Amino acid sequence: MTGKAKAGTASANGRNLPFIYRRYDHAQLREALRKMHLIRQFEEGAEESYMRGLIHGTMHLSIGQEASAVGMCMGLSNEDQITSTHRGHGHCIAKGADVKRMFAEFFGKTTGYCRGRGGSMHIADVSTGNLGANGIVGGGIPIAVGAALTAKKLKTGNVVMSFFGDGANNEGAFHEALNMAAIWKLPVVFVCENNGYGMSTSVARSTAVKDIADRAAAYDMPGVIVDGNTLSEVAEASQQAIDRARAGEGPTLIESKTYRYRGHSKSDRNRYRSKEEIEEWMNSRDPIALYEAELMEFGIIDRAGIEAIHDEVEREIAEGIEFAKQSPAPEIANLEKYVYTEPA
Amino acid sequence: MTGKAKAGTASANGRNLPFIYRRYDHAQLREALRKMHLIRQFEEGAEESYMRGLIHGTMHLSIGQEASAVGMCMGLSNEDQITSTHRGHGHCIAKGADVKRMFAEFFGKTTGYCRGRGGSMHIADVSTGNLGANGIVGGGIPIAVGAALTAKKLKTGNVVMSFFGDGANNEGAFHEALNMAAIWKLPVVFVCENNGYGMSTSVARSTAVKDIADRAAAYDMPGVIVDGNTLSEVAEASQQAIDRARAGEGPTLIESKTYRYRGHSKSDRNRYRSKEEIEEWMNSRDPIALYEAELMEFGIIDRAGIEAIHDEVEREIAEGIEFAKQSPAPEIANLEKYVYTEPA
Amino acid sequence: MDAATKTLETGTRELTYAQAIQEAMAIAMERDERVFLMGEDIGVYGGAFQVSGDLVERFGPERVMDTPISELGGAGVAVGAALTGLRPIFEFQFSDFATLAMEQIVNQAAKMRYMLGGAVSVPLVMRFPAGSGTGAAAQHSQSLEAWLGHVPGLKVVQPATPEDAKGLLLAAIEDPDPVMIFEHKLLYKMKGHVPEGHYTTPIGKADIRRPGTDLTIVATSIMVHKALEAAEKLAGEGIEAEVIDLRTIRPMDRRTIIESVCKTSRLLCVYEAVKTLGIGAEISALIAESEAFDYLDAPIVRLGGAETPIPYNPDLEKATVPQVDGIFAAARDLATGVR
Amino acid sequence: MDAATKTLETGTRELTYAQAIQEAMAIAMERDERVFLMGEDIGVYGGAFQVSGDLVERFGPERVMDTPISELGGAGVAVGAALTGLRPIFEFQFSDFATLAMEQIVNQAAKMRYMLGGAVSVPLVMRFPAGSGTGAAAQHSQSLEAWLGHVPGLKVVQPATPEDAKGLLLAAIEDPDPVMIFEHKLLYKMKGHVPEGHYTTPIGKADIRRPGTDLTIVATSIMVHKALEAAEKLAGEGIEAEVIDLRTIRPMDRRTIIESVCKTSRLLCVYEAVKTLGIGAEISALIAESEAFDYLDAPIVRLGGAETPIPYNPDLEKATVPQVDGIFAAARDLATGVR
Ligand SMILES: Cc1ncc(C[n+]2csc(CCOP(=O)(O)OP(=O)(O)O)c2C)c(N)n1
Ligand SMILES: Cc1ncc(C[n+]2csc(CCOP(=O)(O)OP(=O)(O)O)c2C)c(N)n1
Ligand SMILES: [Mg+2]
Ligand SMILES: [Mg+2]
Repeated sequence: MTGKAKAGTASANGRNLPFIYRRYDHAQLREALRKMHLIRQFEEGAEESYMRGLIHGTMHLSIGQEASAVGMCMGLSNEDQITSTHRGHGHCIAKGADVKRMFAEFFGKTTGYCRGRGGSMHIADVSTGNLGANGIVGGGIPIAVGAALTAKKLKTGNVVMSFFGDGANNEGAFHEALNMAAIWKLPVVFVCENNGYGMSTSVARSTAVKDIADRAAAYDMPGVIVDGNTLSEVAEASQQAIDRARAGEGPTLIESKTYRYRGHSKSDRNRYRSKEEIEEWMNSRDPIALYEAELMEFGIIDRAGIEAIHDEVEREIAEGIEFAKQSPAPEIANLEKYVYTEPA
Repeated sequence: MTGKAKAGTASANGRNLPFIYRRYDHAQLREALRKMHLIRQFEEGAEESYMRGLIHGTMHLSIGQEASAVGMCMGLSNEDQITSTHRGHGHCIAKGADVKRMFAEFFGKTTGYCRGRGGSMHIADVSTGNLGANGIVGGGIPIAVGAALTAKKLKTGNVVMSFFGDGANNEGAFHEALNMAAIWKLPVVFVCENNGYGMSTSVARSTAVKDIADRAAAYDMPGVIVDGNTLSEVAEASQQAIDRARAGEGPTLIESKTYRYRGHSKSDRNRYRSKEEIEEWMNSRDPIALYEAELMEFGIIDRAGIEAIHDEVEREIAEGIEFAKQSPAPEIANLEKYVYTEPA
Repeated sequence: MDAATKTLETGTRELTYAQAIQEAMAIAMERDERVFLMGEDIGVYGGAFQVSGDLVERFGPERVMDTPISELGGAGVAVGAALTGLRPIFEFQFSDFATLAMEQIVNQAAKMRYMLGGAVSVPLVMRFPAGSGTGAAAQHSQSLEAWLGHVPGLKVVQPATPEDAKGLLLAAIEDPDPVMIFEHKLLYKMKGHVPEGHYTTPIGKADIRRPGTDLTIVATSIMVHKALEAAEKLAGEGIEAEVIDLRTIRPMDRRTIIESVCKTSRLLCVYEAVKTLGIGAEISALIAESEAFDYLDAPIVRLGGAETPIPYNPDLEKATVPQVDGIFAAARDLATGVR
Repeated sequence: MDAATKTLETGTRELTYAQAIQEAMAIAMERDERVFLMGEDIGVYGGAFQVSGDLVERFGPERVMDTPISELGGAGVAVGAALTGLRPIFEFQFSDFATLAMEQIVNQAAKMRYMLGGAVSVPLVMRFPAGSGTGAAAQHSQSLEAWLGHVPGLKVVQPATPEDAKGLLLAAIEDPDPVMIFEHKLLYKMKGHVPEGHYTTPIGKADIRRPGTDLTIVATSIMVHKALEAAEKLAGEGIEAEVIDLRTIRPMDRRTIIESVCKTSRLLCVYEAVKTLGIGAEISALIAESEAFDYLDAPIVRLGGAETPIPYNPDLEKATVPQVDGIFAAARDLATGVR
């Protein structure tokens, strides 16, 4: 397993390059960067829209966790599926969703992915294999195992990836689902995005083990720790787990150590962690900055190229918000539509 | 930890004697044998009463598992508490309950421990620290953790022991409860009585790990395996865990490997295991036979002494059944009594 | 239960309720590869109530899947499988254990389609052996159908006869949405006519089991048989009760009940679950707010379970839920104006 | 909500509903060492709705215990603690997550005393932030009180005002049996008079919030305020509605409702939960089977939530549950005989 090998140790001359530089061509590597920017700017755009009262309810931003979302999904096809969490915008974009329809959903419009019924917490794009965010911590884990059961039974060759947080690892659903995936050797990858806190409760206060990956042993599956802010490490561990799953060798638990910059949700007073801690992560471990530095070091992109991506993303976000604004709201008369499957 | 050390290797000259011979005097050792007989004959008596239509419903017999129940409870006082399972007669007797009132309960009488409201599946004797059997697999595990929280908060010095089966170890409640006990360092001992099957489903088919004790690592607590049919091994592991808990060092998970002779419950066709397997356990690993042989080898009891115990127990059982038969049934008018606490 | 059984013997071939369910599952598995069974001890053990019986021998352990004792996770696996193209039939060993899986049933299965704005369906069937009468006490005897009846996105049925047990199950399997089936444990051994081969009983349609003019008795599950027995006794006193088998709790067949009450002017609801907030509350309320209100000649009477957990002692246990004599007496008083 | 708020301003000191709950918890913890709080993020975070606020600073983390995200286990720990001598107050972060803990609530807490023939008590309080209106969509907006109202062994309350939130909570903490408290999230910031110091509001007693003669409106939780607002508008049209705040769902105060309906002859039930099998079904049924039946001049009308999960879009969300205008219209039609 990739363990704690550092991407920085790689040399530019080929052999010892970090995983992604061996696996993907430059266009793909730039596309990964674009997606990371897209996630960040999407969330910044959503945050701003929320502040301006265009989005209501609450939302959970994953700013700071972009490498984890993008890296984990790099080895997945559109047919492969994911289940996601309340903090699911990044997964949704990484898996290929269109930010237009995501914004439209947040604005509660009929053009949204959930026709305005779901909002941030239920964002989903089934067409790119995202079975949905989930408002219930741990709720998606057994569902992913069920999707993997389908893959195995129907021999589709698909892999399912289940994202969840460190807090979710203390839910019974985690335990039951991992056990079943293991005994039935299902093609599923469990990704615990450990950002240090379940809402306000640190892993140290909530979880009996130091590394959540250590719990993999209780299900006789590999447990892997990656630096979730280093794209290549994430992508490499993910690819190994995906390959293993696709080969019929069963599930893997990956713990992706990362950090969220924003509060848990819109009601967070941030009393449970220090400013210094947050700044340390933002200043020296930002996943986008780390990846950009690497890309430049390896001569894959230059400053201007990065700026071009940034600007292109900015336009995409602005267009997405505009699309959402212009889209129609659902009609009250349709309130009870979609509760049941309408006869064709 | 006691691991797989065999009691048979002990020599009679003192030092290397198995744990219980160092810890307990002869009267106590004979009392342990009496309790094992009491459990077995109680269950045989209950089984016969069931066959004769005196007891209705269903019941789960623990015949074959007597050393586990008795050995685990040897180090507990009346103030220490246990939570038990659907297969809980042995625990109840080991903890000190009166078989008279147990039979009365099975016969649905007001003199029963639950006044005829609970039956076999809810047998409890709060006065000896048994908080109750439980009809929900895994249901008692978090309750035991709660009782341990009381012990810690009120500084009672008590220890709580939670019995459950191998099947229960795949319930979410197991996971959540063990994690909380660990992070709060509560005085609780988790005892998984692994009799090879959860109803018809073998551990191999239901559980991703071979030894359930291995799951202790996921909660950063010691995991201990004992031969559940060897009284001394059971008592030794239990005592260590109790001492640890009482010293404030937190929980332990003990896996007690044992076997049930009877079917799961009264509806079992026994299709999931072989006659040979059952006979092998009955003939060469019977916990009562093993303990009797040891007691005789060490000169603590002779054949006549054993027979005296057997006969005494037989009388106690007969009296218990008679008591139950003679006891009054609840009045229908009292149907809704005990739903709420009546004003004093 | 003789009277009740007799009214069902309209055909030739008799099966038990359990056999009828098993036959439905076998037919569905033969017709549709995507259908499979999940549950605890449904394989070689045949299920706690021998409902799956020997199906594992016919269809193999991949389609008759024993799960670990993990109700929440197991239900979630079933939801995920249904969401992605399979048609799971999930058996709870006792309906009481659904308390462990309410999250997946209510937050996920029931709401997934709605939350995703119609992008998915969850064609899931769950079976819940329910009810008291087996001496299994408070944690193995509950009737919790009202909980699920309160949840939009679910359909909830309670077949009372072997014929409906098969027909409603086949309808449930073919339904695109999650259908919850509450089966009364005491019915499993009950025999009745069951048509051969494939057929479905419509979800959402009540059945008038016995026409009558003097009062309407709406009953569910095993209470249908007790009500029919009481109705026979009532006939002996010249009182003709119309007995309606509700069959589906959600969506409820308002029309059939309303029309019956408009005709008889009196309504008795009989159900085993705890009286307060049980299904009878809904039936009563729907009549009280309907046009049938103006036809009512007497208060609407509910006979439900006592306000207590189910006790172990068999006499107490029986006293907890409506019995034939109690139904008879309540119906007679209602029909003859005694209050 | 102005009109409603005004009717509550009978005293001097005003607190929000959330502050009132916090004060009750503080008083109880000061009076009784055995009382402590358990829940997710109730410590330094102060609770998802800031109900525990800074209590952890006053009482320390041992008495304001953050739990892992483990609802089933956490509830079970609370049950075990209550069973053995402590008095836990367990907070679910959202009532929706009770779906994960129904096993411990329903099979254990509610039944333990009964199953053990009276040998134990379970003095447990659970708090459930409930209801819609926050834009949190289907899995964070449910009103599930009817489920627990259906369970003997539990007591279930729904305070509508800051004063009752405090009084009912103190009563719950002192009650020897498990008491479930459903708090509407939109009420947390509502202000009202709250008496100082220790007092209790009796569990099982409804409150007539506004006397009237033309119809009875029985409402629960936030709907009490909407009903009061509607009643003011009705008064403008010469219709005097009597508004009853049910306050306790189990055990229900039949007497107060029956007497009111005997006086007004018309009944409207208003509740936010899904209409079918919600609390209004029980209120309707209890009147329809009571002596008040003979006094009824019109069908019993229920206004409950739509038969749908709670949608995200704010306009849809509002349309899902009863609002003042709808209550006004339904009450006017009922009082004036329009059907
Ligand atoms: C079953 C359940 N319990 C509690 C919550 C409330 N809640 C939402 S997110 C959250 C913290 C989750 O922490 P983690 O799994 O680490 O994910 P993160 O928010 O850090 O991404 C909590 C407690 C919930 N949504 N579902
Ligand atoms: C939550 C729950 N699920 C299922 C059952 C049905 N059931 C009762 S005992 C049992 C097997 C339990 O196996 P194990 O924990 O190994 O205990 P054993 O019976 O072997 O002593 C099952 C499935 C139950 N009572 N509770
Ligand atoms: Mg986290
Ligand atoms: Mg076992």
